[in-house]
Amino acid sequence: MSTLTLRRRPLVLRRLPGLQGLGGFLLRRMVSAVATLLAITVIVYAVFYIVPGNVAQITCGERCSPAQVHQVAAQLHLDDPVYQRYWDFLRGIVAGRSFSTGTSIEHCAAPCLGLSYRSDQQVTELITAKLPVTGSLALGSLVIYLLLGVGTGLLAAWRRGRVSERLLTGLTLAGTATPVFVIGLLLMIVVCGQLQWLPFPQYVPLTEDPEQWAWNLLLPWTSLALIEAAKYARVTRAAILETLAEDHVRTFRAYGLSERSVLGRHALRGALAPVIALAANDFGSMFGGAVLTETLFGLPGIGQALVSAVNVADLPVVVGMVLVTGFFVVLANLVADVLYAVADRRVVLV
Amino acid sequence: MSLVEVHGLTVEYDTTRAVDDLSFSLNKGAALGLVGESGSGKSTVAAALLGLHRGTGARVTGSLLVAGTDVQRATDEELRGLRGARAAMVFQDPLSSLDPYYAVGNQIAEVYRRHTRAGRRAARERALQVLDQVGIPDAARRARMRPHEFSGGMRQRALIAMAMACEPELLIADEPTTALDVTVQAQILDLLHSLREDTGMGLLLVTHDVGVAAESVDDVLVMRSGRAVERGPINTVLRTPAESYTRELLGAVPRVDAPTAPRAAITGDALLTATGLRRDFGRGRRSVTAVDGVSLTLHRGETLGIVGESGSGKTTLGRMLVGLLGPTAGTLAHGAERPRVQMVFQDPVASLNPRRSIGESIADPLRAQGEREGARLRARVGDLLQRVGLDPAHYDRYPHEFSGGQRQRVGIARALAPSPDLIVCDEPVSSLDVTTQAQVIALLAEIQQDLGLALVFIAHDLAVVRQVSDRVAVMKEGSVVEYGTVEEVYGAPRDPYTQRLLAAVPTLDPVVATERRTARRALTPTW
Amino acid sequence: MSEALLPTGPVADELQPLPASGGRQFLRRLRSQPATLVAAGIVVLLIVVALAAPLLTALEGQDPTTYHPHLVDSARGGVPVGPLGGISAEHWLGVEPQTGRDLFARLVYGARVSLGVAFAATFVQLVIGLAVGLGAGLGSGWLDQILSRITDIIIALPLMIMALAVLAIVPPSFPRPVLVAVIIGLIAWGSTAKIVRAHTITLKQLDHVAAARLSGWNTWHIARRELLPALAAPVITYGALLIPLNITVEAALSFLGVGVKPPTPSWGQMITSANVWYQAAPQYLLFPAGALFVTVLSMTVFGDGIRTALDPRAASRLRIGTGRRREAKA
Amino acid sequence: AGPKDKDEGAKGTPHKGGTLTILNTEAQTDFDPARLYTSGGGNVPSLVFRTLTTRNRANGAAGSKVVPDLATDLGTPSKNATVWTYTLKKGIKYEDGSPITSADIKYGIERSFAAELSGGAPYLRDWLVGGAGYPGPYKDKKGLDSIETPDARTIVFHLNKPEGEFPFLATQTQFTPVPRSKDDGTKYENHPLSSGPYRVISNENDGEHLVLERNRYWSAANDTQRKSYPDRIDVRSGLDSAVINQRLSASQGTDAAAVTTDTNLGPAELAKISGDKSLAARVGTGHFGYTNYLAFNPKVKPFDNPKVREAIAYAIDRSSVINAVGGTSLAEPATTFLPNQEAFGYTPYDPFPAGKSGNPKKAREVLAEAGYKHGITLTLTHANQDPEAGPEIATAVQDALKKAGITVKLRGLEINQYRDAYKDVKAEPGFFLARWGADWPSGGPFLAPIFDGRQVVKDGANFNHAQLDDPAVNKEIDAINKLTDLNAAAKRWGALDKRISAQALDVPLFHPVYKRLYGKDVKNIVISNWTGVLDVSQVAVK
Ligand SMILES: Nc1ncnc2c1ncn2[C@@H]1O[C@H](COP(=O)(O)OP(=O)(O)OP(=O)(O)O)[C@@H](O)[C@H]1O
Ligand SMILES: Nc1ncnc2c1ncn2[C@@H]1O[C@H](COP(=O)(O)OP(=O)(O)OP(=O)(O)O)[C@@H](O)[C@H]1O
Ligand SMILES: [Mg+2]
Ligand SMILES: [Mg+2]
Repeated sequence: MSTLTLRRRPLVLRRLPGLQGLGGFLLRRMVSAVATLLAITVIVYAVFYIVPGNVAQITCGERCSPAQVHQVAAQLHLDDPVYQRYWDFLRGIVAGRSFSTGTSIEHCAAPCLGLSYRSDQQVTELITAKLPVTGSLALGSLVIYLLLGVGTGLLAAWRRGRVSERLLTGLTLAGTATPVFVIGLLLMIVVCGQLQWLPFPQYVPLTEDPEQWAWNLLLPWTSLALIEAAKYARVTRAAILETLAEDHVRTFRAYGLSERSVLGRHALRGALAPVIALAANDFGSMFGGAVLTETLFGLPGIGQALVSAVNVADLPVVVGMVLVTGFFVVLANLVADVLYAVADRRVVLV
Repeated sequence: MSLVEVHGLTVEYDTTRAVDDLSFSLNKGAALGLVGESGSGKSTVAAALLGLHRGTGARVTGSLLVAGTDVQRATDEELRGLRGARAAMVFQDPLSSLDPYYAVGNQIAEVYRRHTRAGRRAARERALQVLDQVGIPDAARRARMRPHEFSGGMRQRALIAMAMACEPELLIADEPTTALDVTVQAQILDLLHSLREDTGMGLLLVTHDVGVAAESVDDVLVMRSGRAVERGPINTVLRTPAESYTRELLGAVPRVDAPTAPRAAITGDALLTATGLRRDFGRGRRSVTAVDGVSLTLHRGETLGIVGESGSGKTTLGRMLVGLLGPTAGTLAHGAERPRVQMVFQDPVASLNPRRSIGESIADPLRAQGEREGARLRARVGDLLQRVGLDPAHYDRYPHEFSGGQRQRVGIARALAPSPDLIVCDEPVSSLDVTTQAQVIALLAEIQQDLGLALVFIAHDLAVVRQVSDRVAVMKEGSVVEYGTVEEVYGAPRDPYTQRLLAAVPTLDPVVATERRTARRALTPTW
Repeated sequence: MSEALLPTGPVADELQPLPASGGRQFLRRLRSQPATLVAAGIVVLLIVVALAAPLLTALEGQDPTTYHPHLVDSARGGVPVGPLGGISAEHWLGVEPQTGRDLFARLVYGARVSLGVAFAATFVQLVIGLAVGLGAGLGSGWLDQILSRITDIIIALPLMIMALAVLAIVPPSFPRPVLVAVIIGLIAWGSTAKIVRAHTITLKQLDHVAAARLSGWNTWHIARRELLPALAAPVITYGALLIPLNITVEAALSFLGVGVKPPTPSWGQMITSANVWYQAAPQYLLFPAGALFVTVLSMTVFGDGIRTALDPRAASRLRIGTGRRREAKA
Repeated sequence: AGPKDKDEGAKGTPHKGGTLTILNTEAQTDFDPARLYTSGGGNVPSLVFRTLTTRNRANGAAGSKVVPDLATDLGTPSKNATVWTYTLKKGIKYEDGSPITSADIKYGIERSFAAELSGGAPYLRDWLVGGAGYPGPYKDKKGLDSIETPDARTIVFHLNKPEGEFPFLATQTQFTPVPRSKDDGTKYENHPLSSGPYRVISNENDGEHLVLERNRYWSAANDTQRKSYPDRIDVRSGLDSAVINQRLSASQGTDAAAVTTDTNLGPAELAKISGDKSLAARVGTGHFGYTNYLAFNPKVKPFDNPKVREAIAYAIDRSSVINAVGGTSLAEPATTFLPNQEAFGYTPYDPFPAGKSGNPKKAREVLAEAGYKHGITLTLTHANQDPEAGPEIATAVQDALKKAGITVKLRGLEINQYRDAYKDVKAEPGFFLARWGADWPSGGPFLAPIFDGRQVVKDGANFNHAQLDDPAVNKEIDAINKLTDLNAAAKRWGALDKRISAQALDVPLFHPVYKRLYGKDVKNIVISNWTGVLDVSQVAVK
């Protein structure tokens, strides 16, 4: 079983430091991750195979003649049976592939995810170009919404049931209830347009200018954070209330600790597990799911590229990018499990 | 001057009056035992002393003066100043009373810093000091461990260390040894005693076990239904009890040395035969062998007692016998018919669904047997409740509304409900006061007579096991080190471990207790 | 799984109503929370408004699709003429820019779609999530393996992309709101399943579950009677979060052009198109956004209340040892 | 703050230097002259790629003229306009200093036939002798015989039918020279060899971010069209249209020297700008030859009945359709199929007058004549997400026809599905939203693909939605194509348009108007009727 089990057997002296057996755990997870990713590619291939739209015509252009369309179809191997195409795709990942640029043969080294129908770029190159953007977006917003969400969750748990808590909840929920393109645009209009506090976001690579990188991403981060924070606030609040009912919290109250340290140190710590799990999921899905944020802020990331690839039926790009986003989801969950075991030593990695 | 001055204390929960017009006082450096049956309000009194009811919806009236603080009138801040600093509490359940996420040493240091403004380093040193003081070996290393890496006894010690950290004037210990086996229990009680001698703090020991009180306190207050029944020096109360209730209480205390009624010879046919039962947990290097090569036979109508220290595999064996755990190796054979089995679980908190009323929980196995008629169910459950000494009107109450002992009785009622062939009782009476304990034991015996059921009786209280069992198995580190009839095991124990266990049993005679303590102190502790 | 299940007896398993007393207690606990009651009232009101949309618009004398070109200023991009976006006795909340369609009518009809889609999608998510999570948590090794892998796959598939693809596959004659709800439900149940599975694994190790097993109940009964009630708390909390998320997912799908189709209004769609109008015609954004906000807030408060009321311990556990202000009330 | 000196603002004197930023929604993909499908050489592409001829960079109608670029003149027709001969200017060079030859132009055209480099316009394939079956130079090394290069400065084209508008075609980027030695197939787009005033410094992610800088070897002496004031051009794309307009209106930092080539002002923004004089002064208005219309497939019932089509034409409410796309400043009502510009031969007519907001009464009458006294239910097919064929217009049509007793059911398709459907004669819906834009400002590329019976494509992309195959129409198209006098041709296109309109094969809805904001430092705004948007080769930022 490749998951976590929290053993709740008291009265037991267990000399099992949480991270023992990490190697075996990672190996097992790796195998299942590969299987998961393989399944994802099959699903995406199958789904996009049925999606209507004459791929050759779309790729060739509106006014291509039937003869040209046939040429393009042959060029892209669209006439091959779907299993053949899938097999070629798999082979490309393991052994690389070769493509004709017309004047020469281009080798796409393993792991080769194929060539974009639309731009003839190697999908792996495309992904490497876009990954830093999406990664920056995901990572930065993760930090902000964790701080914001867990913070307000803590505050909400502290003021539970009071008017101030309802207000706080209302504020954070306003974020959840508003689509990102509304929050983002309003923020941009006000912060960049009217107040001119920040530049209109424009991606600057971290390696180029870290300071500009951060300033330009601040708004996208904040917009995402405002939306996600409520979820974390809710989960944190619920988990804290759950922990507050536990006996060890009573101990610290009985030892004169203030409500603040009871909440901030003891109850919050117990709330970490669900927050970590949630953050892992969100962080992973951010790689494929920040479509709207990327579109709105003009960040050339994976999500935006994915949507446009879907629109022009660029199957290699779609499959490649879904595979990569899937990879990050799986990775994030794996990291979460390990973090979880570090945070709570009672957890045994199985 | 008195350390604790309680006057007319009344505590009311939603529907119950847990403490009713109670008054007592405790002088500096003195030790008071609070004894009484389960549910008599002992824990409630303890909690009230620290003002722990504040804000919970419980109504507290009367005056409480603790270490110079008027608990009823104090501000939150004043109350926090009292808690832990001048009056510290050791809770009834040591196992869940520490934060699982932080190192034990840090938790103690945190409490110390809260009250002393000591620096980080000083606090850590103090933590090591108190851990050492309560006899945790290799304190420097242990302080960095998390609670789950401690054994039950060590955790109890850690809690006492936390209480000691700020050198309180008053220590409130609520059933500090209930969950521990006798050897560890003896160690803890000895520890409390020596701490009191060394630091001169006052002790309020809450217990249902008169034996425990006898070993540790000067004065005793007997409670019943929230009221004081009798109060006096421990010697007087134990030797010449004034109240009939006290007499009853004392009379019910089982003694290891008391003569037992000869039990009828075992005639029933074999219900279960276990051969070479073994159970491992975890795999690879991390695996733990909880039970190792246990073979035994259970007959209809007999009672098998299982004793042994914490972690010796008693519960694991019990769970295998009822089929809740599959054995890693060995077989479990049964006669022609598969016996119907039930279990009374060790942890009364976890064994009841907190979202269902206790009546529903007890009715559950009956429902499973096909009984659907509401009125009949209610009647049957009411009957069972009464038999375990609970009020049938409590059908609709939820587990959290009961005291520890009451919950355990609910568990027994549920196990009895479907009239099984075998009940494995895992520490069924460990948190019951002696009178209730006697009732429950009598009840089990009666039902065993009526139905001819077999019992497996897991307990750390050697006297109780002796009282109820036909045969006894002594477990240590997963194996049965001694197995035989009660007479054989208690009369002529062969294994040194069994001998040690018997020596640690508390006695009702304070004088004897002191003698034994000195004797024990001569030996190096073996935790 | 290490714990062997006992053979189950020949026990008929019928649905039993919650014991009356339990239900009554639940209601009593619910009633003792005024905020929850207010929230519940708002939720009910919203549902009534959605259901009675035709009636309400008839009362106003408008419908959600008729254009009123004369009510918008074509030369200025189609901004509504008149004060406050054309609020008048005929048009209670003014009209939509560009088309002049009645905003009130669109808002109440939009409630139908948005609430309908969100509730239905959440329902599908919770049902699948519960089934898969319970199955994985309780099932034997291989069942857990299979269900967990499927969950992993579902989580790893990007929602928007799959929705785009699937919505393109299904013929346009299929009713859109239903489709959108089903798709969101079918693609986004992964995290619910994970949460349920984790809770199930913790819960099933508790002794009261073992006790139920010893009583002879089968796994299904145990799942229903012992686990489900305990799962209700996290699931309700999560469900209350899912509803607004699903409303915004529908809006996002509209943004990408695959949501509910015009002229059918939905709140998400209204907010999406009103977005750029916030300076020229603020009420166009404020009304649907406000409606959505009130919905989300009341759903959450209501969810909290139910969760609290479901837990018999809640009354005494929620307020352990906090200040004395509360005591006066209690 | 008011203007500091008179050089401020759009009216100021342009100077060389600075960086022009272009903020776009769509990436400049396929930056390869073979693959681009542009009108008049495109906006950004024409900064890098020079062609035989190009559009006249002038405001308004004057901008609809075609003028020589690499060639010395608009070409010499012979053999009844089936042979066109061009001579290249002297001293024209690539960015590496090497000379541009006629062979390179021939090669550039040939490679546009390669399947690897698909995407361009269909005319070369249809017009050049042997074009239809030519697979491009990678597969067929021999080359196209119908293009001759007798010497390095002369190039001769042999067409399979008379085409008086060949000079227009020669503006397209396929006529850009590409030296065979520099061709690296699909990779060429990353660093295409510049013949224009700017060269590509970097092309990130298929045109997402393009940086152009001056080409030292370009000389204004032999290029009268391109002004090339800025030193550097920074094209950023993938931006949200609302954000682009916000940035241009805020106009801070680099955005002060920014323009957009693909993003219109939206209705909400127009509503706001209409109250802000300083902003309104920074809006460029342009007209591009373009018509949005309702298309019928008369092979599908009940649209085979001309009366049904007429009834719809009478019922249509153009003002609500126009409101749906942003009001009168973003669209002008259309009653003719040809755009309302002289270059197209615009001849006003309105065969089924519907007034400003429809004539439901007349529509009902006509409908009754058609046999539908009690109304009729129709299905209108549209795209789900498309500003021009999307649900906004569809619902406006739906609402307008309701008044005439016509119940319209909407069938929204995903964009690819929609395109596949309406271009496939077998799947073509009976009634759908369509639009047509001019490849160059003339009636030819407007009417021929839509109404020429020989252009009905049975097994591919068909644009003759009515599948009209009228010998008289076909004959007239052939006759006009022979004319090399473009003014004379324009008149006859207009007349043909009017003649076809009587059949009610479509209902013209509107001609879009482009309203584009530009940054406050942008000067020398030139908006021709050819492109309708400000010409980036003309603007200055200093
Ligand atoms: N939170 C509560 N709500 C309602 N009733 C309660 C609560 N806590 C305790 N009680 C009731 O108050 C009475 C006294 O409980 P208390 O825990 O003080 O007993 P105790 O003497 O410590 O018993 P035990 O020895 O079993 O621990 C019991 O009848 C119990 O049912
Ligand atoms: N679920 C489990 N996973 C891993 N180890 C376990 C598990 N249950 C029990 N053990 C181990 O098995 C050993 C025996 O435990 P068991 O609970 O049977 O002891 P016990 O004799 O009942 O102790 P106590 O008197 O404290 O209840 C312990 O060392 C414990 O660590
Ligand atoms: Mg107690
Ligand atoms: Mg045990």
